[in-house]
Amino acid sequence: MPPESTVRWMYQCLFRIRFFEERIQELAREKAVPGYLHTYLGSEAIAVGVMAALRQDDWITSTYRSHGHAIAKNVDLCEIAAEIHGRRTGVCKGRGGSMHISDFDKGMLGAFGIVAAGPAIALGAALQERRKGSDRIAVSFFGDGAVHNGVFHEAAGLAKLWNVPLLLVCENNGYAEATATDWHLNTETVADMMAAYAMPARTVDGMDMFTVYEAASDAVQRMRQGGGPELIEFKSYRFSGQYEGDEQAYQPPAEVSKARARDPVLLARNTASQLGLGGAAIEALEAAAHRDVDDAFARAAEAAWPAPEDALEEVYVAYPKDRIAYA
Amino acid sequence: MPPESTVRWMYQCLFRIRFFEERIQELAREKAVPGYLHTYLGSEAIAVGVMAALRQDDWITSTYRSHGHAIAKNVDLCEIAAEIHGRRTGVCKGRGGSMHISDFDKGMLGAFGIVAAGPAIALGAALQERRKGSDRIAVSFFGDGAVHNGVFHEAAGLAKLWNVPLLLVCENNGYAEATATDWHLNTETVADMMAAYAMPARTVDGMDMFTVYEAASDAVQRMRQGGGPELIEFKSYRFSGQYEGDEQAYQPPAEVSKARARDPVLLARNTASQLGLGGAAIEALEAAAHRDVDDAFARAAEAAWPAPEDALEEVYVAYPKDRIAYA
Amino acid sequence: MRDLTVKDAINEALRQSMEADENVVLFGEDIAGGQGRDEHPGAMDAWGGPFGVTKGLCTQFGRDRVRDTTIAEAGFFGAAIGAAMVGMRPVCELMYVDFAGVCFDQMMNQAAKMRYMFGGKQNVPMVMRTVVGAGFRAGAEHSQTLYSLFTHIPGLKVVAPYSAADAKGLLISAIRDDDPVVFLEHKRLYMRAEPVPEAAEAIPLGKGRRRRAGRDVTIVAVQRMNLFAEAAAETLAAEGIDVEIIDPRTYSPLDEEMILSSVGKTGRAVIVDESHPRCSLATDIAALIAEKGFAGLKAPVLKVTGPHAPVPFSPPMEDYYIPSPERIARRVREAMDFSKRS
Amino acid sequence: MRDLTVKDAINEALRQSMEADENVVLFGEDIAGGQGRDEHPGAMDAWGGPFGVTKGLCTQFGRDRVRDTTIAEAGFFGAAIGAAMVGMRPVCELMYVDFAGVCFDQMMNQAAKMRYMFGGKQNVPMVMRTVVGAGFRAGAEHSQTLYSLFTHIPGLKVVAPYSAADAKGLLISAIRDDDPVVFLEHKRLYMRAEPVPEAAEAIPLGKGRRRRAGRDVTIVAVQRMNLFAEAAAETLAAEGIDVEIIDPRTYSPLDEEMILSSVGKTGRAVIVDESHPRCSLATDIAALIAEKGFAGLKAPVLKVTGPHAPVPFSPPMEDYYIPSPERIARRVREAMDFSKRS
Ligand SMILES: Cc1ncc(C[n+]2csc(CCOP(=O)(O)OP(=O)(O)O)c2C)c(N)n1
Ligand SMILES: Cc1ncc(C[n+]2csc(CCOP(=O)(O)OP(=O)(O)O)c2C)c(N)n1
Ligand SMILES: [Mg+2]
Ligand SMILES: [Mg+2]
Repeated sequence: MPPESTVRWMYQCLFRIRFFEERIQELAREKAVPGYLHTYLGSEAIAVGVMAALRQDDWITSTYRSHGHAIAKNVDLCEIAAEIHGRRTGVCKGRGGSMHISDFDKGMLGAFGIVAAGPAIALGAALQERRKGSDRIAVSFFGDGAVHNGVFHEAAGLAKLWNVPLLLVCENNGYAEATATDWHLNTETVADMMAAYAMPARTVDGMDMFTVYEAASDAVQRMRQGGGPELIEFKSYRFSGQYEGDEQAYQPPAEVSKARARDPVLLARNTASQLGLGGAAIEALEAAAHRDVDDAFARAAEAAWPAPEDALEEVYVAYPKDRIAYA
Repeated sequence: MPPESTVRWMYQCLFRIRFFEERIQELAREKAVPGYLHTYLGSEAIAVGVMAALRQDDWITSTYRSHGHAIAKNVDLCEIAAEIHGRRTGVCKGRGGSMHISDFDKGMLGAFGIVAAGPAIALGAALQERRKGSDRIAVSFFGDGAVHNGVFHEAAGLAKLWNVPLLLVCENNGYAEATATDWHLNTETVADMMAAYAMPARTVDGMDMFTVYEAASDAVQRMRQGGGPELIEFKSYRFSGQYEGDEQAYQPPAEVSKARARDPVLLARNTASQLGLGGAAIEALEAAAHRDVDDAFARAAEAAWPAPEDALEEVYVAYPKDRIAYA
Repeated sequence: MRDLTVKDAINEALRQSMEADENVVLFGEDIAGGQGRDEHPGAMDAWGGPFGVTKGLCTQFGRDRVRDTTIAEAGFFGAAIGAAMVGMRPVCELMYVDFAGVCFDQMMNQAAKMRYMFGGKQNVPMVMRTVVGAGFRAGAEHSQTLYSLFTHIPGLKVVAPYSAADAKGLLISAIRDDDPVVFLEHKRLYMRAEPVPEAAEAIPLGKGRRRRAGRDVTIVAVQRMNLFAEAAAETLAAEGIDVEIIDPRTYSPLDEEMILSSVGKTGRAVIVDESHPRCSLATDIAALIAEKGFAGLKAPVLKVTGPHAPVPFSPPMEDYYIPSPERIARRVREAMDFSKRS
Repeated sequence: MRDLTVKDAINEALRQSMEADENVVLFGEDIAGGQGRDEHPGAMDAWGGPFGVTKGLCTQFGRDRVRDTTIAEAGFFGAAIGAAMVGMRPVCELMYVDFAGVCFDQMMNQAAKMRYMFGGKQNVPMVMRTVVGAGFRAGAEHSQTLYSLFTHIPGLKVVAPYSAADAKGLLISAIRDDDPVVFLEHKRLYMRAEPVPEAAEAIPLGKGRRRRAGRDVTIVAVQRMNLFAEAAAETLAAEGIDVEIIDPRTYSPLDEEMILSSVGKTGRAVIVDESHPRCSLATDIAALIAEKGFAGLKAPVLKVTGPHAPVPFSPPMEDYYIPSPERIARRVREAMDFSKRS
């Protein structure tokens, strides 16, 4: 079990992600935010449990389904909300949007729209940290669908060859878009695939944030002490559609309700009292999370838009200005 | 054991490849042919054994190390020699060269300069043959170095998912360029890697052409009867450099002589008498192969060059001619 | 003729092509959807791709011919190439053109070069269907056009239709074509409707279309930019400037004659392409005019393009990013003013 | 100053950069060689890449800084990007530019876009070194240039040196640069020697070089084409045609001023680029001149390029394929004749 302060943080974080994503769904229904929206509903325990096992200065990579990772990496909630709203105060100054919520200052290397782009990038950070003699590690989050993409394999193979502290976190949420994971995998589990690289790999429940925490902590500890890469496959379920607007027609109701019975927020609430967090304490944490989310979106919705010409900024560190604009 | 006519063909083919490649080495030393030259010395038994298990109408893909595969797929020897010489009578009309010896009419889908490009292409042919209800299969030849490239994994995964008759033949010749295979693999064998796709895979001696034949035949038979993809890793040794001109400084002499003790031509010669091919029969086959190779190169060296403007032909099936040339 | 949207016109072209030839087979990620849940009634054709373009085809033709793949673009584009050589006519969907980087080798080095490199014995009759364009608030990795990457590569044909009728007729041609064709669909055009012939009528590749006749300035507009060029032309007409609009439709091969004859008449050219400016279709067409149409030019060959920057997400920035009718009109006036000056 | 070949100048730039900054790390396939056989005396530095460009560096800096990789370009280019963001300055070798298709996503969507897309907080100070060019009898998959693919992408810088001194100075700049840089080396130039400064002197990116001063026609020559442009200029000088040669050296950013001021003086331009013609550097530069240099033009903007075909293997075809001094001279004469006619 994590230390008490971490436990509190985990609950706070879990509630924040859940309420944040529920708000996103509302906003999507109202068409109040632009662009594609991929929520993290159902996988909250993974981001929370893994990040609880990390330090702030560890590196992660995320995906287009980036809100949960960013929140758990302590990126400012209002900056996330503002980014999704496309405002100048957004964490990416409005240039990224929902699919690209990333804050380098908080240890995020990026949130990629290209499936499977992250592992190789995290690999490089892990290599450089090891070269420098630091004990920072790198964690790459990706989905079950990503394991078919070639660059995932290239990164896994190099990570093992270089023996660098890269934790590959596969969020197996049962689907890649509208394709079921039990169909698209040739093996029983994603963890089985790592035999190709003689890489330690496990399949672990991804619904209970403490189980996630334990599995991640073990691996992280080995890596801090010089260990090489590992993969953990966390099994969760995608409660939302692939993106907001997806009707989920392909998800059988029985399957959904079975998964909902193990909703990570439900499980966490059930465990709380054993952890000395009584009903009141949990209610207070929930209320605070609601307030934080309300506040973040309220401020985001009122934040200033970027200037149109900001489209031309920060393409390069240095480049002739008049070569960016064109006529 | 293959039928007697096949045995004769195997010896003929083995000798042809060996003598052909030795001739290439001479020509390279004399700088008598243009371009990069990658010989197949040391892996002859693989092409011979696998092709003996195939029909002429099965499909294969090859690599930049393509001479051996082409010879074993019964591509005209003189057309191969002429292609290497860059002549109009070359199998690719002089547009391909040594790295791209391929004859579609003989069942070659291509010989690719891009490492690991072949398996996906063979996969597609296997799929279409199965769709058509034919029992033609597809075989992709590639090196041990290719197994780290992402597209190899994508092809293997799809082949298993689609359950198509694709035989993946990994020629493990101990090196990928100047990098030793025992260093670059994370696993003991390439076959081990296929666990990622739950694909049947074996590691087999690649020096004895009859051992190769047996392994390939077994797999081919399963596929003809509706079986799915398999991988066979054949262990051979690269007697030559990565390309002609490579000094092989990185190959320890003890390793080379150990491998040479199991030279596929040596092994084949040793087995011959047991197969009813006495000294005279083998000598006759060798002499014939020498003659064939001599003849092929003699004719190739005298063949006409392509016209310079042939550079502009056959880019497309149909395209405005004046849009190819440009000024 | 009934009105069809671009999206439905493409669906119809696919359907008719599949009805006509059983070797036409689709590959892509969730081009049907629901793979692995076939027993569940909602699964079949749950998606039809992210824009629903292929919806219904799996119900009609089955999973063998509408093949949902894993997220392995290099693998399934490679497979399409191999299949095409032995009799299939695969139509492969790359979900967004932005993902071209993960399977560019297949298109550039295999599909495009095999016929040539192996001596002309084999063909690769495949189509890459993919989605391009900004304006969807989809950010830097789902908004590119990348027309020029494909057009640069010999061996590929490149088509980018603007209208629904063109989309249908050109896709039919692309599928029947014996060369590999990259067929680029603009996400902001999918819902535009116009009358589309019911029959499977092919429109030949390589022929442009004059969308508006005019005397003073030729606008060559790339795909969605036809919409904005038309708007600009209306504004300019009110000012007495008579604009001709050429939609090349096919970019490889390019209908050079149509462009040159129009510029020969007007003496002025403005090329409009939402792509990044460098080594783009815009520079390609401008260079053509500067070389073969020079004698008749009364003004510099002007361009309106996106900036040399990735596509930003936020609406005000993205709107600024995309060439607007106003910017187009301004450039046309510049072309007019120049010739008055000189 | 001693004479150095382009190859040795690049080796020296790498060595000096590595001496100056321990975060400069090389990645590539057999850029050292012999990995796995370190106990064998011949193994270390057995290769130095296929052209021996990096030879000796592993002996000096060890395997941690000269990292032989597996054949996993997407993987190690991705890794270089991640490493670059956290303090490394990776210089990654892509053995031939023809392999760009297997790692194009890393360059186009990650290296190029991350700074912009994630709000300017991170840089990707990496270099892709790669080998381009025809003329080596290496066939369609080892002879391309692909300059324009990289130049099209905002976020990348693109450098293609002709001479040894430029190669050294520009590579030093590329490594010191905080943006991702694609550094293209021409295989047919590696063995050309000229005096090269001993010190690690940077040549700024974005500045062209006037290689020859002349009055009548400006030739803008891309990389190896400078050699042939010079030969053509000599021939033409004998005919009384005075040619100016501009070598842009850097293609993104491009030294537009130098090109425009030269054409402003001569009134005639011929762009020479061995690449395929469509959406190429040649069209890019031609379009620049047609727009911003139009007023001074006395003749069409002409180009000499390779054909719209893959690169063939056989010598007579490949020689025909590559722009020759004769073809360049012919185009220059055409430019002269045109202005006389009109
Ligand atoms: C290279 C690439 N191909 C396709 C896509 C389109 N796409 C976006 S998300 C997705 C499914 C990913 O599934 P999974 O990895 O399981 O992650 P999840 O969305 O379930 O979290 C696909 C195919 C993409 N973004 N990048
Ligand atoms: C994508 C790609 N990367 C790199 C190369 C350069 N290259 C050519 S052969 C080779 C080694 C291949 O080794 P292996 O697969 O073991 O085959 P072998 O040459 O031993 O037959 C490499 C790296 C290439 N051709 N394609
Ligand atoms: Mg998933
Ligand atoms: Mg090998």
